[in-house]
Amino acid sequence: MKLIIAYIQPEKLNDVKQELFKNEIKKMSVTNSLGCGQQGGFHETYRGVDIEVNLLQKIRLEIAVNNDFVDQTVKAIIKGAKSGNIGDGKIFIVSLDNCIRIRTEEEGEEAIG
Amino acid sequence: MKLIIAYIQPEKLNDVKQELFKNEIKKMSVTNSLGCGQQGGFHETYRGVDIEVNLLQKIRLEIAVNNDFVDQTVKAIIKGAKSGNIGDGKIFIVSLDNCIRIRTEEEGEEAIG
Amino acid sequence: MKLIIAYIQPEKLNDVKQELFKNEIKKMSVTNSLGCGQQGGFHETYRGVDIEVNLLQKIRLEIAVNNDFVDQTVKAIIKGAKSGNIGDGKIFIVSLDNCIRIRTEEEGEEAIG
Amino acid sequence: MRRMIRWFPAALMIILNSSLLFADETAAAVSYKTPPIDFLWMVLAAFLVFFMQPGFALVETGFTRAKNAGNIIMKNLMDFSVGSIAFFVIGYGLMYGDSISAFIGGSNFFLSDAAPLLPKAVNGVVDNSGMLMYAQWIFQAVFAATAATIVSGGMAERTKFTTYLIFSFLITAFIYPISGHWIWQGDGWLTKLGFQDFAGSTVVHSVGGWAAMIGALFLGPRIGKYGPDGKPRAIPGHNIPLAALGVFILWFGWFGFNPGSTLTASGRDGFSMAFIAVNTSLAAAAGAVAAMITIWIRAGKPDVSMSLNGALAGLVGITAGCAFVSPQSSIIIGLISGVVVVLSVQFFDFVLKIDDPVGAVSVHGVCGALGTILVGIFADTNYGGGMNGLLNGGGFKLLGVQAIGILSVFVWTVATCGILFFILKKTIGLRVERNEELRGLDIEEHGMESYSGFQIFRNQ
Amino acid sequence: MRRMIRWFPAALMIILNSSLLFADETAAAVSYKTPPIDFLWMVLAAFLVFFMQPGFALVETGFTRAKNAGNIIMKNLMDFSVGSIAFFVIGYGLMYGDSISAFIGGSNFFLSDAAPLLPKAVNGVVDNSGMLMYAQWIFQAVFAATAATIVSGGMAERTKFTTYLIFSFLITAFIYPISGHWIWQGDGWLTKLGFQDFAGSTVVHSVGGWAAMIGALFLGPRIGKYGPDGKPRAIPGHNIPLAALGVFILWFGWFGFNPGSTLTASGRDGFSMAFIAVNTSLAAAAGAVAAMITIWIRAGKPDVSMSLNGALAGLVGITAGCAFVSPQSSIIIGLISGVVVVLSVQFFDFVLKIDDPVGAVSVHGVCGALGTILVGIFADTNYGGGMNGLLNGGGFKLLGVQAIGILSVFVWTVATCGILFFILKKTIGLRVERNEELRGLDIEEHGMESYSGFQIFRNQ
Amino acid sequence: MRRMIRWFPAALMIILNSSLLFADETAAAVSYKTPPIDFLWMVLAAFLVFFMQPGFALVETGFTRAKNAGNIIMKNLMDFSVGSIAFFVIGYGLMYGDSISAFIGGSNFFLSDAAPLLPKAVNGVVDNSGMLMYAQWIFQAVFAATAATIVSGGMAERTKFTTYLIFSFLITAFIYPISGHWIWQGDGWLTKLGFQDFAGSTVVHSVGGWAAMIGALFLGPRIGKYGPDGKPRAIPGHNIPLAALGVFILWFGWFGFNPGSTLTASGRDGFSMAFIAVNTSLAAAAGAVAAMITIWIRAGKPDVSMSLNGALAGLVGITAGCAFVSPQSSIIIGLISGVVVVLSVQFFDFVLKIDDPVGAVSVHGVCGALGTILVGIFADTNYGGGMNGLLNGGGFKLLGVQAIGILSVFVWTVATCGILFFILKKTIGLRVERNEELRGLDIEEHGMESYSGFQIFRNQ
Ligand SMILES: Nc1ncnc2c1ncn2[C@@H]1O[C@H](COP(=O)(O)OP(=O)(O)O)[C@@H](O)[C@H]1O
Ligand SMILES: Nc1ncnc2c1ncn2[C@@H]1O[C@H](COP(=O)(O)OP(=O)(O)O)[C@@H](O)[C@H]1O
Ligand SMILES: Nc1ncnc2c1ncn2[C@@H]1O[C@H](COP(=O)(O)OP(=O)(O)O)[C@@H](O)[C@H]1O
Repeated sequence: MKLIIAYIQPEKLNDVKQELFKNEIKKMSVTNSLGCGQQGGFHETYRGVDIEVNLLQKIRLEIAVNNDFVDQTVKAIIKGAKSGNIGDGKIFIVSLDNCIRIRTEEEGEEAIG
Repeated sequence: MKLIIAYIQPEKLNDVKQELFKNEIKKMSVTNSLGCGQQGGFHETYRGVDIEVNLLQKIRLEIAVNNDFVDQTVKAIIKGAKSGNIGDGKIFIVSLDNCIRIRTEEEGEEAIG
Repeated sequence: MKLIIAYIQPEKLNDVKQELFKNEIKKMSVTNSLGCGQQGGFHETYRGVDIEVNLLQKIRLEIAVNNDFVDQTVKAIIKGAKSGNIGDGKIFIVSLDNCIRIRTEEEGEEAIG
Repeated sequence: MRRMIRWFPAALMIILNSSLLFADETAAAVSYKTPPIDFLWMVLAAFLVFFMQPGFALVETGFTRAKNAGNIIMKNLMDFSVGSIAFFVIGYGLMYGDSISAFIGGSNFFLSDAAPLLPKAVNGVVDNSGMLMYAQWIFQAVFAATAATIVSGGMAERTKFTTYLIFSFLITAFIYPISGHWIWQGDGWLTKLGFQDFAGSTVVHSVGGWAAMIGALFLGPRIGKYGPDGKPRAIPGHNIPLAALGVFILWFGWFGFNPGSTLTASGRDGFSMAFIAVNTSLAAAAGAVAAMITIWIRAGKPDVSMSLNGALAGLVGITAGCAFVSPQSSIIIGLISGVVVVLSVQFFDFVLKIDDPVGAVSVHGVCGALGTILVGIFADTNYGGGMNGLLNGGGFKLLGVQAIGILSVFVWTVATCGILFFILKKTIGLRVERNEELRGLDIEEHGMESYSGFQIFRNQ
Repeated sequence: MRRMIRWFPAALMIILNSSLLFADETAAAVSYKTPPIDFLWMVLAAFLVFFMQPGFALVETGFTRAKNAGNIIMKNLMDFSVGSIAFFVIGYGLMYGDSISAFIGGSNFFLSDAAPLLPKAVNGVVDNSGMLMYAQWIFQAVFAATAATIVSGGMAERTKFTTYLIFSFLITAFIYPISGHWIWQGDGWLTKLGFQDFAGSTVVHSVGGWAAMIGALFLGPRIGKYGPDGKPRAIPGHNIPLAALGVFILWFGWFGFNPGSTLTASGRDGFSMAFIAVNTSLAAAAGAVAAMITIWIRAGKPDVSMSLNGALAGLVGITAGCAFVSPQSSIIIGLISGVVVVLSVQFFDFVLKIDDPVGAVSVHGVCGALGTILVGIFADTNYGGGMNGLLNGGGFKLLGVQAIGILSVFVWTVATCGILFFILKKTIGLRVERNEELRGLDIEEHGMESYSGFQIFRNQ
Repeated sequence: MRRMIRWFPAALMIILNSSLLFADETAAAVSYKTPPIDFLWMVLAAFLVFFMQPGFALVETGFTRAKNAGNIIMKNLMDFSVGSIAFFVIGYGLMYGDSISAFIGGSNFFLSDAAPLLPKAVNGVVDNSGMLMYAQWIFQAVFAATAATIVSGGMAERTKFTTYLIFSFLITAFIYPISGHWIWQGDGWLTKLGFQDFAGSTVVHSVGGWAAMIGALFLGPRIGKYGPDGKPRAIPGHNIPLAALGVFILWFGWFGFNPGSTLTASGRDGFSMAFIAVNTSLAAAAGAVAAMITIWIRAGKPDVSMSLNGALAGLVGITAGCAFVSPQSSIIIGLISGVVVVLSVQFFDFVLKIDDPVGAVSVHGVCGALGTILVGIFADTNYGGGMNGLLNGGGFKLLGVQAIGILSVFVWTVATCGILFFILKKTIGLRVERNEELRGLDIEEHGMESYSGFQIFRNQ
């Protein structure tokens, strides 16, 4: 089992969700995050003074999947999130030791979906 | 060492915390999260129009524990969070390579508690 | 590749960022978090009634780095975040299986930086 | 004189030769029983008092949790809406209709005594009382709504919406008007006794405050308010800036509430609007300062929400006597109210364990009674009122009458609200389910979020 | 009598012997064509109507998303700022200048007819009309700004800022004043027909509402408002407490809007400010209750934002007839408006699929027309207006005239705004880029965030 | 005639035959030295100016960070509360008491000259000046509070709470009243020179603004405001909608500030309230537009907070001359103020490096002085004031006098505040600890959070 962590542009969340749904991946958790990456940051001004905003709003997705789902999950995220511009985001993959569904106390691959 | 990530219902946080405390697990980090899971989402209406809310507010717990604490941590979470209804949440377990306490620069099992 | 998760005091974020930048670590993701740790919590009062605030505001950093960067990242975080007081925070290190840059679909060590 | 002036579409008149329109007065030298300036003052004061509605709404919203914000807003909107219709249909008649045994009014329902037409002049004077009654109604209606809206604060974050609607209707239609009749209708039994409550510390605020107290008592505390050890825990309000805006709006609106209660802008009684305004503002200022100092001493920090409550306490405290006391006395009354409100909030919280999220009982109930009794001490006939208080050589007489009035209203409100809440509890229920309370009334009762998109911790 | 009084620095006068200053009036027994109390009432009412500006700003801000909050604020600030200068330069002259063919005004630009000096008394009467015109202007200017600001709500969250500025200028300079001329200038063709719109259900609200409708139509719905299946999706507002405050402020300001439209505080017309205030408030209350019940039935929950819209609908609905109907009728008009606004919002959402984020079209356009037509049914000459409606034995005559007026204003607004938005769309463009809309207008158009530091979900 | 009217409990009078109560005036044909309408206008204007308090509170709250919101609210509440008591006890006497050497007042502390009783009529005229003084006091007190509250904005986010309390007391008790005496008391030396400041651009706003400047200078910039390279960094405000509401409330309140400064509603001076209102509103509108364009040019985007400042700048700028200039000139004054405020904010930010979080120094100090000097250019005796400015053929005379006044007030404020802040800094300290500033004043000074439950990034 893997835990897929993806940082994407906020406005892409709906597209990514749709791609994931098409691939029958319907479970995920979403958090707000501020990202600092190659995108560097852009310049806002407030009252005529520059703000070097180098913490940009990003959406952080966490999706736990069984191993045979990893590829299609990654592809779906890329499909939904990619615009070709700097700031599109990153995907990180971590191994999961276990997964437990609280309601039923099922464990492992059963519990993920 | 393991990192236990748990998604629970917001209103269960206090119960979960109490169960954890009973088990002498007193350290954790809490984040807000939106969850998309089997619970599917419920219908709100706003100005007479349905909202299919499929991102539900969840609490995300992150608890780093030594290996011999994993079981009781998981059990405590389940005890506090379980209502038997869809949406009760999930627990994910990831292996931790290391843990460092910033204040003392202690590392490893020492640093966790 | 490692994923470094650090909890620090909110007011230390700028210092930590500066230390990381000095070490050429320029990518990271930042989330708000509430922490429950040794710091215990402090007492506020609201309308004359005590609040035992045991969930303190913390900043959660997530930094994915290649293995040879782990040490200097950890040191930079410590340098920026350490005040010697309880509540300075923790650093957790998790192994990363993979990392993908959405924009270019690069994978692995290439994609991290 | 034309009995009825043809109405032109609004802004049109600008163009018409206005001398025609005013021909009535100027040319014919007709005068009116109530001069135009009294109409103007009465409606303007009513508008100011109306504006206290959002003041209450914001204070209550700001001092409670984000998950219930929409619900408390809705309660404030509806207690005014339902309440003002109820007051039109029933309440006003019970309060100001012809007195039945000095206890209750019995005429003028649906404003049946008002008249939009002017009668012929008699001896050069036109009796415009029929038209004045509309001004009186709007002025009284916003007072009635003030009493009603106080209750939502004390019962916040756990009361069923439908139950609250029913209660709002009943307090504005019956409970408030009847005790109001005793004090503010010329034939009421407390009026006759000489009870003095100029702008309603007792008539309005205490009634609202005691009703809130009974409501909070029947409801029980919010989940999490008291620990397993029985100690109170703070449940912090979610938006202090909004609450503060609410307090400032209330202070502003109070300039309609107190000075407006002269009901006239002409003659000596009209001129007194000026010193009443001074008294009102000084008492509020003193209340804020005193509450800040009191809580600073007791809790170690100058708590913002308590200081805001202190300003309100000063305002409530001076309401009864604002026309009867000197500015110096007003400052003292404000200071006393500011100290008392803090002690009272803590007394309800720690000792009585009645969970009143916004301090409505202490601010309106306790300080309302306090202000009324202090009239018996500080009243000074140089300012008004016709009876001196203890400190100005009036002895204990006025003090006694004030005590009787306070007590009667307390008993009346506690009894009627007690019965009412008892019945409501046994029938449709007072309180939402535990789960609804935990998830928040916004989602459960109204199917919405008040701060969509914002990340909010919603535990507890 | 001095023709010109020397001005002393403000607070100074306090110290001077004021009898000197008032010598003019008291001593010489001079009277003024328009009495001081009319000036006072007119400017105070204007201030109240001005205060509706933040009311609109808050409603529109609260009912839309956090990422566009600064932009909508800015639009509201600027439509008033640009608009009131435009109205000073052009608009007022077109509306109230000497009529050219009963269709348009043609004089008094830059308030050229106003005069800050008083002429000599003639027969003991000083004609102060030159000074009165300033009062009239400020009163009319805030009305014009009301019409303009309504539009920003319907076009929220996707309109280009510069385009909106141009539109604001044009509606306040030309579109609103011309149809206003027909109805509120004594020589306008609808005035002559006998069309009755006391405080502007049609003149102000419908114009704003229909303009918003055309704007929303030309813009198209916000991204995500309609699913691929064509079904509407809710895009919840981000700050319901602020929106509610906005509604209460509007309600408060409406006491300037309607009662203030008497334009006089003296004589019978002045006294009617009282019952107009009663009518206004009762209709708002009834509108809120009716909307709450309607949406409760239709959606299963008492929706807060709809109930707030209901109060506004009641206010808009009573605006035309507030001086011509009884309080009982006002309640009925409010109830009807409250039901209709809900049905209308849903009709635009589900059937016409015109995306109106705050319900501006239904509240102002539809309920404005509705209120105007209801005058033809409920008008009662006992209250004012000179013509009875259907229910008071006036037959269909007034109803017919009202229908003509409503239709003319509809056609005028739709036609002029249609052409205007068409040209704007083809030239500088109406709508921001898709990406700008997704990221939010605050960052894209103004380079800022409205809630810096707050964590907000910004998807959609 | 009864010298003292017996006071009836408030709403009671409704029931009594009101002809009895008005018998005084109507029957006996008694007249009053100051007519009732002047009382009414003066207290209403005072209420409006009071309402500027939450306006300031919201602007300052909105333009600063969430972690300090409760603190800034508290400062605003307390500067009014402490200040109005100080002004009652000391300030008013120093400002309007009998003049000692044209420099300072020396009587009427505790309003000892006011009287709630009416004397016997002399020649049919009752001298009601004793009662009028209450109206004058409340009107002047809210002006004093305005000056005081301006300071909290410039010193926001880093000032110790107790230090601020002491300062508030001292500015309202001494600093403001003394320079105010020079200009607004009939015997003050600047009055005698012919200095013209109708509603207080200099008396009120500049005093507040310069005090804020000195405060900000002594405090030093907030942590993080200037980078290691010395370049300013933006510290965005956390709640733009609230700040915007504040600006609208201020604009609304300014209708009491400027038109209310006629101090009379009767006679020619009373009628001028109308054109003063026009001037006030047009200048604000022009200020907003000009600031928007200026910042648009300089920073590439129409910044919302600057445009809001622009409206305030226009209001401050027109305050001195609102009764002396034409509407056209008002627009020009507004435009100039709007441009200047932007340049000034940037000058303080980039060049002087005085960290003024809300722009208080530029809006109130700079534009206050600017507006005062512009009177010397645009003043037109057709409108009022008795002296023409440069453009109306008055030559440089008035301009010179205005310059002297501005300079004197600048020197006075800078000197007294300089000494004061120096002493405060050396004794109890001006500024909170670094750590307190980082964690926020809400938690550190008041032990609370302003937005409990909301997730907020609190770094910096
Ligand atoms: N090494 C990293 N560690 C943690 N988060 C990262 C890392 N690299 C990127 N991110 C996250 O991904 C987001 C997008 O990264 P960015 O470098 O801007 O995109 P791109 O790779 O397309 O240029 C960042 O804002 C940040 O939130
Ligand atoms: N595979 C997953 N990946 C990430 N988060 C998940 C996953 N499955 C569940 N979650 C999280 O757990 C929450 C509860 O899951 P849900 O499926 O609704 O509960 P249950 O398993 O009791 O039906 C979800 O809202 C989501 O936040
Ligand atoms: N075992 C843990 N699991 C998850 N988070 C932890 C753990 N220990 C500490 N933290 C996080 O780190 C923060 C600081 O920890 P704390 O124990 O207060 O610091 P210190 O170790 O310096 O005493 C906590 O508030 C919490 O967010």
